[in-house]
Amino acid sequence: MSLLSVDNLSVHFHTRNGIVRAVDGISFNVEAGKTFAIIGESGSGKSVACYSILGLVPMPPGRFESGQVMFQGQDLLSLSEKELRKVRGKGISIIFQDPMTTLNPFLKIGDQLIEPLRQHFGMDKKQAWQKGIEILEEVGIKNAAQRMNAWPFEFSGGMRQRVVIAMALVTEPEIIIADEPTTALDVTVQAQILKLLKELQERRNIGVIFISHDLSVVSDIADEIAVMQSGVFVEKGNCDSIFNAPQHEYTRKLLAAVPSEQKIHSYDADEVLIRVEDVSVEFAGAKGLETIKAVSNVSIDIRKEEILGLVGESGSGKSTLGRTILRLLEPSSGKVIYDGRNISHYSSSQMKPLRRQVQMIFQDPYASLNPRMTVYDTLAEPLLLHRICSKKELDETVFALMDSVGLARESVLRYPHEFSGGQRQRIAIGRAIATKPSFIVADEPVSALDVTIQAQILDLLLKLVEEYHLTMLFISHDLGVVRYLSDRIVVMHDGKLVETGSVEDVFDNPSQEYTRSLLNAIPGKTLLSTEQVQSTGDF
Amino acid sequence: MIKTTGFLRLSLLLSLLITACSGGDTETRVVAGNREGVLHFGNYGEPQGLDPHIVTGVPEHYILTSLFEGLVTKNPYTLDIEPGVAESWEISEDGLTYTFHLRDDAKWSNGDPVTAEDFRWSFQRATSPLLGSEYSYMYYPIVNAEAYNSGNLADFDQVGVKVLDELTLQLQLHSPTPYLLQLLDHYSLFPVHRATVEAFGDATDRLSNWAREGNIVTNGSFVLTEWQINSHVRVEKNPLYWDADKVKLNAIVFYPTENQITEERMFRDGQLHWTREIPLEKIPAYQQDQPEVTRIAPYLGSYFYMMNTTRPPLDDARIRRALAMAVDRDLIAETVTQGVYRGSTSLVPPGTKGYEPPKTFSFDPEGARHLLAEAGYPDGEGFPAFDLLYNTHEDHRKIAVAIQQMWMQNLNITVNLVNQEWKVYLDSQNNMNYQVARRGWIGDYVDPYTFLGMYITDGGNNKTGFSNARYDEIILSQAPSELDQEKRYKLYREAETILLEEMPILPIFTYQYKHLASTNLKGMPDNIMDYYNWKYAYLEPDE
Amino acid sequence: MWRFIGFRVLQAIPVILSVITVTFFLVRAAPGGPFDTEKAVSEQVRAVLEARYQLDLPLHEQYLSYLGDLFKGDMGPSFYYPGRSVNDLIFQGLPITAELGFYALVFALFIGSLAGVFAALKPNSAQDYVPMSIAMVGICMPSFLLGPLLVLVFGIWLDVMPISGWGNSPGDKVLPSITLGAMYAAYIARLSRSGMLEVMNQDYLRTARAKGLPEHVVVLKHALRGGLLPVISYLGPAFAALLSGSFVVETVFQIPGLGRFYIQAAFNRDYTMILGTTVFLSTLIVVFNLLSDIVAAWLNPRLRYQFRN
Amino acid sequence: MNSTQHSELLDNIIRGTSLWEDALYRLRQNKLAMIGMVYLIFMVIICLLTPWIAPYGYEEQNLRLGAVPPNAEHWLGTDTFGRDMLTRILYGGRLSLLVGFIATAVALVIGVTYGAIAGYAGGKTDNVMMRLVDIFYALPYMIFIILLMVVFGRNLLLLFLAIGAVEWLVMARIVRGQIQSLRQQEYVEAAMSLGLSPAAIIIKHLIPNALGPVIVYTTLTIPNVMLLEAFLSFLGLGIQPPQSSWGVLISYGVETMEEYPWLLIFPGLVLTLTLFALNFLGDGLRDALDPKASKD
Repeated sequence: MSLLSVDNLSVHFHTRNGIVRAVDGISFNVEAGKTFAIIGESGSGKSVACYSILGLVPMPPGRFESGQVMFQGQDLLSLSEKELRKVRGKGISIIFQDPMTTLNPFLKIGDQLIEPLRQHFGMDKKQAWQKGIEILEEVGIKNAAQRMNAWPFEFSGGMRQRVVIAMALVTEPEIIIADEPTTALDVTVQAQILKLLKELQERRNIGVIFISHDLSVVSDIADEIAVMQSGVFVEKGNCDSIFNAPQHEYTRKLLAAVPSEQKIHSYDADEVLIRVEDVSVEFAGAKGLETIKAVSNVSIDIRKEEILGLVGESGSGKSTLGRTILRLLEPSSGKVIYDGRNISHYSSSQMKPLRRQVQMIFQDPYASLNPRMTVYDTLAEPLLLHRICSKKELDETVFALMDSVGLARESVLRYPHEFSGGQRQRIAIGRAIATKPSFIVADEPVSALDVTIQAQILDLLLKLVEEYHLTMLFISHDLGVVRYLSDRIVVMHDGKLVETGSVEDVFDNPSQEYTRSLLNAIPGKTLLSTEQVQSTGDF
Repeated sequence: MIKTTGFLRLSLLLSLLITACSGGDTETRVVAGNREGVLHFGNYGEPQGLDPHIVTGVPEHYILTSLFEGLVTKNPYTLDIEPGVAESWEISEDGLTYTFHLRDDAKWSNGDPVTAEDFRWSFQRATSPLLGSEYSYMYYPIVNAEAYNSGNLADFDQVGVKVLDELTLQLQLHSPTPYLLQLLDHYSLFPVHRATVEAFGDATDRLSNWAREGNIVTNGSFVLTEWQINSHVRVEKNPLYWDADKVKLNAIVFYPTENQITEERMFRDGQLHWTREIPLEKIPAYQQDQPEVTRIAPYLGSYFYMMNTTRPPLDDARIRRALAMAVDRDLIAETVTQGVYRGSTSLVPPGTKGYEPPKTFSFDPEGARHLLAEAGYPDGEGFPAFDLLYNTHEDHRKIAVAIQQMWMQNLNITVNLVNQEWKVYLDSQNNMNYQVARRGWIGDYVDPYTFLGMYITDGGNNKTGFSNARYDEIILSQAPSELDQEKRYKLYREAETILLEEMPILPIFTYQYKHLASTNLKGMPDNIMDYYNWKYAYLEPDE
Repeated sequence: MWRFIGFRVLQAIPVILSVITVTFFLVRAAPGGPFDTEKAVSEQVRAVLEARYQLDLPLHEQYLSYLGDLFKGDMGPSFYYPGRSVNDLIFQGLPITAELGFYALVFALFIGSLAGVFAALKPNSAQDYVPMSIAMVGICMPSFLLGPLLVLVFGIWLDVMPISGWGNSPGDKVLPSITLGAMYAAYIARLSRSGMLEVMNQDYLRTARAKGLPEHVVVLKHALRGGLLPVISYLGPAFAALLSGSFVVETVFQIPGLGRFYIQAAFNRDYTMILGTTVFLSTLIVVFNLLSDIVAAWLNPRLRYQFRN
Repeated sequence: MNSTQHSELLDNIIRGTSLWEDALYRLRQNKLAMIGMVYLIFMVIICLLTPWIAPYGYEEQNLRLGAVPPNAEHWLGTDTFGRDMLTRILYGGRLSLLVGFIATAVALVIGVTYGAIAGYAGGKTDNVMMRLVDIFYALPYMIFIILLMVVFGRNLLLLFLAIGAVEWLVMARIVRGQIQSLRQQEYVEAAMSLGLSPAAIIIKHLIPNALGPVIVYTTLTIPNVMLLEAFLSFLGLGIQPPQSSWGVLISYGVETMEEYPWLLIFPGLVLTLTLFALNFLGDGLRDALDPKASKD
């Protein structure tokens, strides 16, 4: 018998804009020791489906329209809040996405870890503490007894996620819901966490519901997969059938969007546009107590009309370097030479004429657009500022820009919040190319986007690079994306340059240990090799 | 769940807190005071200090009269002079020489005898130019006192203060001063204990600590025992006082009650026997419900507006008179001030030791309009708006608002009210930077001169620009040398008539003081000086 | 840690010095001097008085001599109370005002955070609106109205509370503390409400609920600390404001505190006293801001950790 | 922003709902806020019309009548001068609202400008500017007011300045905090990378997004300003009798609250209601303007 069986579950939200069918009649079973994965893009309802069965979705505005969720012989939907509390954290635990925010910053790790034990088993503190140490050791935290007394901020992201996992396991639940548990982590850490999860699951014979948007990750871990779109399972099956014989249009689209190993752009250039010479960047720490060296002694050349991929995990200093090249930050030492001019210490007025030629695209399309400006205003701002066109031509120029980034002209007077993430990124790209720049820094421009959208935006960027003869510094933590797009690759780690070379050299022949570990950690190896053939890219 | 229990607990807690702290059943301060003979006295403000030669205020006055005693003192019922440190005295025929015989049992609170030399030394100190006593003018009737005080005379021996023997003191005056004995009861002429003063610094050191709790040595019916600044001053019966048998109170506690409303509530709550004031609005209720505690009686003080006679349009006496005649004083007194001020048409309050001021005008809107027309403003047309200045105080505001409206109604004149914080207001007055300003004057002693002396040409307290040769002549030379009271008053009447014809000031009210006084408190009768002799005061215990 | 404190103290010096300078010249520029009285004072007497208090010196000399004395810890003699030094007066009033301020703050903290937390638990319900509306009135109810009102109700009508004094009769500290604290209680209520609302949306509360913890544990153990953090940072400035803003309450309740000295000094043009209280209070403001930063840092484990290292 | 120059091409374009319009919509959904707004508008209209609708003149005395409780002739009673309270409250409202709104506006303009500059500049500039605020904070306000009054004489303009002069300090601190956190936003960085001048960034990108808390604080400031005005009038700056304002009426009312409670209750009530209206409207606006709210 299944550990958990969900039958025809529907959760609707009653909002002032009408009813949102967040979850609409889904059914699935979770078996002991197996992983059931739900894959879908943001807003598909995958998280609501899982949280609602534990009563963690606010009702109202949410409401169960139908369904039955059988667990340990009782229907979870019919339980009172008090009875549900006995299931939460004991029978079914949850691992949340972002380990940086799921732990209470004001409580010690140990206190948080033993809470479920004390709550559900009424253990005394000493006993629970001992158990907490054991479980911490099990998830691979060294010096567990000491670390119990540490604060969350003293842990790295990966370590925190281990703590969160430990917290979920400490009561020996039958089911764990893992909601994008690795999305916020670096690739190398992601690989470790996935491995850990798999081990624990096998050791304890736990049923796992694994929620993710990432096909590659899911392909590594899932036994059964459901593809969810707009609250409905469009396709359900085992790994093999989903990846090799997708039935539904949407599934195929998802698969197609995974960047292939094929290199798309290729440009051989030798004229140097930007030279970074021995640049270091330091920040003053909190309250002027210490200085943090974000970039140390980095030298790179960026050649005209090439796409240079800058790869590194979080904290590697790649964004700081990008901003320093654009002179949004001032280097503490070293030189930034743009087109023969040393701009390292240009004042903002000296920089102004140059700003027209160098632009930036940001990671988060939600944060990079002023919420109170229409598309028109956002796009017109650089045009007017740098006198790209006369006022008479302004409308036409704005429309032309919208055309080239693939935005409908009708939406010119709309505001950012009325657009999806992908559309917003198009607006941001439109703003960046408005001045017809020669150099763009793209800082993780697709990492906040859903996979299908990601592919579209990457294609748009490629198209623009060719059309405008752009030089681009493409910053990303995603090796797949970088390989797909770049001519050359620079790898950074801990503020230092680790490796540079052509895409082929770096991927096929990494010279540094760190680069190799990065490459090994890329998820979905199987997926890439099997599905290579199909990526004809019809979108 | 949480909500209800939480709020329930909270309110329980609060009510517990309240009942725990409840002072409902405990004995009030007044009841305890009645039993123990301790008077709780609302004293208006915190005393600046207790050095009688330095301080200037009213709150200090009431404390100092309990701590010190001058040559003579007054009977609170009749205001007649009674013996103080001097048990008897003689006045020469010409009224220029006063000889005082000090009692031999008068003692300082440390046991030292009070001698004639103590007085001489004290008078020298008070008039010393180095001390800068603001009340030194009280000594000016004495021969050469003014010269010594202003530094023109270095030798105090030439001042008319002579020690004839240890217990005999003689004062020489330069002109007969009928109110001299009254002056001697003013705290600026009280003796101070030389050894104590000199123990804490130079005799003329204003910053000396000698007059502080623990240091001060006094000769009055009470001694200082506690002085907590802004909280209270406590004085207790002085066993060494020569007339200690007559002193009935065991202690007096003076409270600085600047806030009238608080003061009244303290009275109601049984914390005070006596208040300095009654808020105007409370008067009708008190008069109706508790007339026995409501003490309203005439006071030797005038409430008037002064006018800047140097600035048009108020440089025209007709206009000043018109303004005066357009004010219905009685109506305001009766309504706005709840009857605690009395309408007045003179500077000197009536009944000042038999002096009856002249009456030169009355409320007469018709006549006022006539005068205004004569001055060139028929129906107030074209009359420039002017400012009426008063210092920030509720009562002044109320009166000004009423008068403003009367001038509007009766004369069609627009007046802007301007209130200023006390020191700013004084500054405006001193610089004659005003048009019409509220002013009050309390007599230092019962004699018309204390009022009329203000308006001599360029007098320090004149501040109106008023100048009249005849007036100066009467006040400065004729009246002071006139021994006969009838004739002197006649002269004063002539002077005041000039003043009221010229009208640099616009009389409005005679003050009445207003106190709330516990019915247990006896021996503090109404009198025109609002004078209390602490020897007479006593508390009747409750049954 | 010590470096941080030292840095902040160094920063405070120019601030306080500027306050002294501006105040010094400001008070002397205000019309009406310390020795103006209703009765005319002779030139002679005035000259003696001015010489005694060094007012006859050129302004810059007065200023330098004041600074010199201040540096030695002497705030000079009071112009209004002969024979009393400003130091004496301040240290006589301070303990009382500090005590009053402390009670007021405790009251404000207790009532305010209680109301704020309750309101935040059920936003946009009666449980939110009622305490928040009371808080709103509290903010705008001036103490010159609240004080007499409380006295009237509890002191006169119900006769359960003493109506004036400080430490003379049991319970006479209750009404003044409430009067003074009311406004701050209201601010704290609003602060803690928004702080709690912010925290209630945090992911870690979802984690706590997912562990199966009952709601009161979620609120008390997990939400309260972060939610009340803004209140903690507010306490320092609030206490400084309580000390300098207590004069109305002190007047209404006849309390011999520092606030009453301050206001009287301004009315009396007691130059040294105005300066003394201003310097003293601005120093207090600086000190309490610093203290509340330290406390907030101490409550925030991350900052505490940084300081320790 | 440049909507005036849109050519006819734009005529048949779907106009988006701006955050402002969106906010307005959400505001309309908020019943309490709407009640508050309606009340305020009603108050403003009434006060504007006062000279025509007031039953008596505001200075019209009837000393013999004195203070009487509400009756048919005087709906809200009369004060001790026999002046009609309804009339005085209406006239008082004109001044109170005027002072409240204008002085707050002064504080708003100075505070927002100052706070925005300090918050944007950061570092040393910020430090110096905020220390300056500290200095202002510590100055003896009463002396300062007295001085202002004497140097510049008495007029309403000065009153606005005097009130604005204190209130802007807090406003500046709030705005600075807001701007400091907004500064980290990517769209500000984007604007910098476009080469926009700091002034343009502050005006176009930062201030409009910092308005939420500013609005809330503003609604709290207005009643404070009204009461501060009463205090200043008491000191002699501001409104002189027979004119009046709510704050002044209340401070008179306090003194006679036992004898003539209606002199306190009615002005107090009207001020409290205005306060609630402002607060509901302010909270409503804050919620409505919260960009987080518009994502749903």
